[in-house]
Amino acid sequence: MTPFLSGFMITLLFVGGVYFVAVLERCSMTGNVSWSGPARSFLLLFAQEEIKTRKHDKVFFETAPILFIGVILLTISILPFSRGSVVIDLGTGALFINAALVYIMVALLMAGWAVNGVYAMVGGWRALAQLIAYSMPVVMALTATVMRAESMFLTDIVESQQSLWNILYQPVGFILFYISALAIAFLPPFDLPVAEGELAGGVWADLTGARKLLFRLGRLALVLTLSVAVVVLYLGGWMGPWLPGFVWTFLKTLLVAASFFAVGHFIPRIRHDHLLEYNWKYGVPLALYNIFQVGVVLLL
Amino acid sequence: MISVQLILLIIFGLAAIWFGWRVFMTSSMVRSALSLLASMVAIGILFLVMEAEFLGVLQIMMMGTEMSIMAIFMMMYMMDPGGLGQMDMYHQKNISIAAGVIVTVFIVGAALAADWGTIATQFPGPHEQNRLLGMEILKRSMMIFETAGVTILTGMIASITVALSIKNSVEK
Amino acid sequence: MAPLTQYLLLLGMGITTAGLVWMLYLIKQSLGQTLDEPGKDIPAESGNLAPKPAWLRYHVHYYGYALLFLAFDMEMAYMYPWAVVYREVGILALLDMGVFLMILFLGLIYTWTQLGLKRQ
Amino acid sequence: MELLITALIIAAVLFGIGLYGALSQTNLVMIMMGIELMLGAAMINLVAFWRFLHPDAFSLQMFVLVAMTVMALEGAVGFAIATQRFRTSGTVEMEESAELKG
Repeated sequence: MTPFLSGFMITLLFVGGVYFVAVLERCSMTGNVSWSGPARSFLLLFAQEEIKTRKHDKVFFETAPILFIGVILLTISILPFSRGSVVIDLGTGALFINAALVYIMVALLMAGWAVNGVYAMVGGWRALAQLIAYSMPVVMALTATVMRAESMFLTDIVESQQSLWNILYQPVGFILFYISALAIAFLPPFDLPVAEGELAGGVWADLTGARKLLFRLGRLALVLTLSVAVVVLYLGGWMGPWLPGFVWTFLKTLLVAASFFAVGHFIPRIRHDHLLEYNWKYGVPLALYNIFQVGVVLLL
Repeated sequence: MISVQLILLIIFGLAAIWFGWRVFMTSSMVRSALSLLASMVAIGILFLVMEAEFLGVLQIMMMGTEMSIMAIFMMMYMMDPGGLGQMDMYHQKNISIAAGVIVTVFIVGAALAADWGTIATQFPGPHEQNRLLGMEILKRSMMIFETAGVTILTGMIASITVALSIKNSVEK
Repeated sequence: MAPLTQYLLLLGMGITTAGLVWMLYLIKQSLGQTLDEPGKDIPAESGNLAPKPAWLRYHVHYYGYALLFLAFDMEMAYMYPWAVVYREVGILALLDMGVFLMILFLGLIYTWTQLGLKRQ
Repeated sequence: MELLITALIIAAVLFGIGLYGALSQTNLVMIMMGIELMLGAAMINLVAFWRFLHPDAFSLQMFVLVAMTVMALEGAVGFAIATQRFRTSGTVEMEESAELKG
């Protein structure tokens, strides 16, 4: 496939995927499918008045949305969509995903601090608490996939799943990564930084207009990015019979994104200190067990 | 000849220095922690420019969490984390400036005066680097690696004992 | 692609994103100014008009985890290069990392016994 | 050659700023920020030496990893001491901790 065509396909899939995720998000909140809903709320936020809170931190107020959306776009650019169709095939791709996703938390922290409101600030600190909770399991799960592929190239990680997808090869790692992906994207049940019920919107509460638009758009792209990451790392990426690679990636991604929202729909919100406790008491030992299991199976 | 690499090195070096300077010039605590984060990210990008890919990405990732944690400790222990009261937080300012300038001049002098020999042009690519670093960890530097493990354990135990001791003797 | 080209591409993407966002800000600004009304710029606080700025001392309840995490986090620096060569080296790599992780796991267990793994 | 010299000069300036910060600040957490800057400068030097002088010596990269570990542990232990200081005396200003003098 020519680079131009694959670039076009990646852009198309990205934009279409984001729109579909937006429809899914509305569906998970309101219960009915509305295909024009995301476009309408886009226009609404676009036309909304820009309100700046008093004594806000000017630099952070402007840079937090840029950091948030920029990091997500960088992450999506290193994920492979099909054989040979990847914008940048980075030699340390598996580590780069992790490094980029840390800065989501930094962006939330900056936004929370910038607003100079109590709820936003508390939301920012909760984002950091969630990072401390999920970071170790996510890293160890990623390491286990790298062990199997003997390389940090994401394309190599997909190729290593030729015989058996990683979801069957290391199910514990998949579960840990899946749950952590929910926490990275602060989707329900881990939506504490932006909890509607208790913090009245948390980090987002006082953002309006362009900044809110960027954060909402960034979160939708983040869900898509994480779905592609789950597909690439655990569900065999573009592999599948009959259909071309792009179609398989797209189908699997949409399935994973839909499952993200479905999980959030049925599980109650988890307090951040409980999340910390469960992750350090059970998540980290499970992740260690996963590495051990993969190590032993690889040597046999 | 001025290469792309040199231009990038200068740009991000200046960014690192600028943010490093901002750390001590602001009285807003989260700002100063995040300036340090920006400085460290610029250092990570310098590593990338020098084509040590693994170390660069690792630096960017580690510092993201470390400096954010620094921000929470700032929030917990400073009298005025927002920097609204304009407190003076300096002492022995002149001596410090003098020490900083003298040391900088001395190091720059040493760097310019030294004979660095030949500059290497051949170096391994990113994937090869990861592999060679892994081999280094498992073969030659194996003892260093295990010692680092023990050091981390010591650090963990020291910090947990110091930070939590009183509380635990009161409770339960 | 040469590594340096890749980083330049990444940098270019970052700068492009920032430029687009800035353009969005400019468009928004050209659409009209914010009306200055009393009470509009007060942050959301469930109906209270917050009198003070929110940048006050805040007790972060999870600092025990934060301390543990700072030290535990470093393990991944050694783990990624190890994972790349794992299959090549074989059983020696498994034993090496096993010892290393056991040492770190002791730290986790110690923190657990000191009641560090709870809300402080 | 000019690449190496540039990297070394950047590291030297960062080290100077870090030293200034570590000496002039009165607050424990701010002092630690100065120390982290100095360690960062040392890491730039190590990477520059690896890239421009000995690209085949991976013990230099290993050294960078150890420096990062030291940075993280310095952070952990320093914050723990700050916690304890704050709990016993209600402040982390180093001007007021004369009893820590040997």
